[in-house]
Amino acid sequence: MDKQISIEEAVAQVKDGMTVMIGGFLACGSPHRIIDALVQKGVKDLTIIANDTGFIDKGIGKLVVNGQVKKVVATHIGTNKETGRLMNEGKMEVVLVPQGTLAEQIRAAGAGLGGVLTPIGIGTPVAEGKDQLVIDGKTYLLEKPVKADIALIAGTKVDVKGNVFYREATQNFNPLMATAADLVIVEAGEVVEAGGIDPHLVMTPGLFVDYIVKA
Amino acid sequence: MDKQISIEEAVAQVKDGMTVMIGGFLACGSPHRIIDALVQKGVKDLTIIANDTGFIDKGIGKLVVNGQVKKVVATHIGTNKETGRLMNEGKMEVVLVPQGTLAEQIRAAGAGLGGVLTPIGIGTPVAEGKDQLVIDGKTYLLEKPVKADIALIAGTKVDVKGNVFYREATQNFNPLMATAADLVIVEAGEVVEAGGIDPHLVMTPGLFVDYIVKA
Amino acid sequence: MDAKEIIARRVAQEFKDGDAVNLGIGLPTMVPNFVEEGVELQLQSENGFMGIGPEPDEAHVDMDLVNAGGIPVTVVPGAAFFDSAASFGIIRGGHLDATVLGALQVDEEGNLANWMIPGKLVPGMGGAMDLVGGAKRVIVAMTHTAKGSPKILKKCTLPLTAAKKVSRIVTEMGVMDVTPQGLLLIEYNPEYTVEQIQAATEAKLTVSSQLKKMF
Amino acid sequence: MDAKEIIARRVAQEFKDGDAVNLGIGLPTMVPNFVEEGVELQLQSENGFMGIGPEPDEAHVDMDLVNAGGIPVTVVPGAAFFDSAASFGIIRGGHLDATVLGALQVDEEGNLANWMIPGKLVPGMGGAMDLVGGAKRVIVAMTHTAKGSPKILKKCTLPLTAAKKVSRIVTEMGVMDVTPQGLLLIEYNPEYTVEQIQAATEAKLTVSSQLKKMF
Repeated sequence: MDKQISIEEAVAQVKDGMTVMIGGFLACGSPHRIIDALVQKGVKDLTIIANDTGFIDKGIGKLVVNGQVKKVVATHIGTNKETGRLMNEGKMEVVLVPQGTLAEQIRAAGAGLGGVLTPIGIGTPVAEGKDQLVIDGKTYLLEKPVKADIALIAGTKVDVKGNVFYREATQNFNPLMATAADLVIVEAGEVVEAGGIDPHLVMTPGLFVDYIVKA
Repeated sequence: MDKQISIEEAVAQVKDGMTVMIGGFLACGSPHRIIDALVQKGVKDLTIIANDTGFIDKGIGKLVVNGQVKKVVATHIGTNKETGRLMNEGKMEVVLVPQGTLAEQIRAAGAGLGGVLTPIGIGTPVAEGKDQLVIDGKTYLLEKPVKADIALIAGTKVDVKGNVFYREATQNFNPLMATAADLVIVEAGEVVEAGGIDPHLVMTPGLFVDYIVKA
Repeated sequence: MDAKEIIARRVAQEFKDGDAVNLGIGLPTMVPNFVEEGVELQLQSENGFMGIGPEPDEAHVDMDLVNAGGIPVTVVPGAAFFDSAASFGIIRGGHLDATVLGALQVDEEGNLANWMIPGKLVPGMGGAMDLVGGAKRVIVAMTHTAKGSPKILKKCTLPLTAAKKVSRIVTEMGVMDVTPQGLLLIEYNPEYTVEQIQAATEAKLTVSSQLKKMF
Repeated sequence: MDAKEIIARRVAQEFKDGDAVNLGIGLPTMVPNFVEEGVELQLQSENGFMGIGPEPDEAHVDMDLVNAGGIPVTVVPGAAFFDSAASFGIIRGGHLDATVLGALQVDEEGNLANWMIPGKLVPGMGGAMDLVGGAKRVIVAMTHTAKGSPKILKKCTLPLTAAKKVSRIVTEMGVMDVTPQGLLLIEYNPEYTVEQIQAATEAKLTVSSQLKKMF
């Protein structure tokens, strides 16, 4: 049950046209080595689901700049001008989602729930075209679960069983994405033996992780 | 902002007729000292929301045996014969809920969501009288959020700001309940200074906790 | 070898190394004693952890670390602790390879009843509805009859735990798969004839063309 | 004292010791510099922690610990790290005493627009919709006008961030509350006359009978 693979084996899992979740928040807690290898490989027509598109020279932004992305589902694209330019020129589709909604949508997919009932977005463009439910007198948007073919996440310390510890603010979307993709690859800052992480500090249980790549 | 109070001050918050969440799983991770003080005080007509009703001589079960409970919302009552007896004699109302559903209902209340869309319970007595939604071809039950007047939880280590660390299997419903009640009291195995818990090990951030009682 | 051991030994053959499994209370907990060398299961305890280890000797009993039946256990290296929402996210989200549970009744459509006998015994469903509804495979492990009465029926008469979710039934008499055409007997205990097995079963058993001995 | 400092100083008076607050990017982050002695805020960073501390000196920059603007920060003793779902559970669930944000437009109904200018600037809403929708109090902190044009309108013309959620508006000219009867001017900067403030505001300002000076 050794989950460790090479960076080549990892990027080989990502095929043209796939839907890929990538962890991180403004490049903090993103799997940088895997992103760089994807840029090098040139896999294309990706749909990227992430909090943001990082920066033009850092994180997820590199894939955007390199023209590998067909569609982005994110909460914020303001730190990467190239995302906005490609969107405005109609060369890339961008779906903007409130951050808490995206987090819950991914969690819902991972937790086997049929959707998210949130008050956020009512009365805004976010609500357009979506079902609304009135529950006990209050109106909620029905937001659907969001899943992916592959989740690429980054962990500070990972044991050989795939248990992941995320340091400080690097957690963000990573543990959620680990639950919501058919295949999960974690880029590990450090790989340790089973038992090398205090079980109270495991933020993604190993059963969610398919492969481990050393950062 | 000192949140520490005496056991007398703590139980004084619990009034007749209130809806009270109590953490723990078969008495593991329950606030035993507060429960004992509630039994002694004799506060009555409580609605208890909990995973189970413990045992006749341990945990939440003591409140049931002492006739202080009007209604129980729980997932399992089999370890406390008195709960079943009072239910069968019509002296106490019991609502049984699938464990994952109860966890999500409490989480939904704490997280400002309008309900839980779960496939669990379809085709069983749990579905009776509840709305069902078909989302992308699959049927889900709409389960409403569950909140309480007071949550009584137990933590292994609590800092003066109310940050809580739960050891091993004592976590269970405690962190969820801490988010879903108007008032939250934690029974602390140990009280430490701010900074006395590694911020990665905080499982309930202090902002959720109103009062701390030493166990 | 008594009936329970026969069943547990046979269920143990269902797994491959690394499978994430939740074992119900009672007979199913015997299964790990019989998995073959080199197969390590990731055992979930739905009260809040992955990685159940052997029961401790008396000197090492730790009441913060109990399984979902309230019995003290240990954890293996590489375990992970979490709360009830995360635990049932794993379960409902389809992240368990299998769950093994007992049953009061199971029928030819794969319906399962194991949580209540109306007016008589109402322990509650605990986590059973989520487990049966969420696990990739649901294996019923039980004695073939109860005091001589069939438990494998044409149609369950007790309130269901979940509808049409059982994959396989393992008893001391044989192994049956739930198929769109009803129950298929794929293995039999050579101590019984196929006729005897059918006689102890209310549902019609189709005998597999590849029928083989359990041992 | 420049406009921004006036605003930040005044917003700082809104809080009492222990308040849990999320501060938007830019001007709002100046607020903690001006809270009075003895008032300690619990500052949330929506990318995943409670307890933002001061910015580190260059020698102590840690890129695993950045705020929601991607800027390196520190944490205070008694901080807590969590993932994005937990973070927005805090926000959406109403557990923040207040959020302080800038705005492109705000109107007399308490509507707020701060996430896009169609066809021009579409950075995305990030966490703003959740924050405005979820916090107990929404305080808009902004310069009164943009290049001489009013930002406080009868009705927002830009796509909304959230409808009817703003509690109070603090600018360098004064402090306005959103009431069912429209905007109530409760404080003014004595450098301006009430007439000047009204002239810089498109919405009609009702002057409070208890009108007082900001400083």
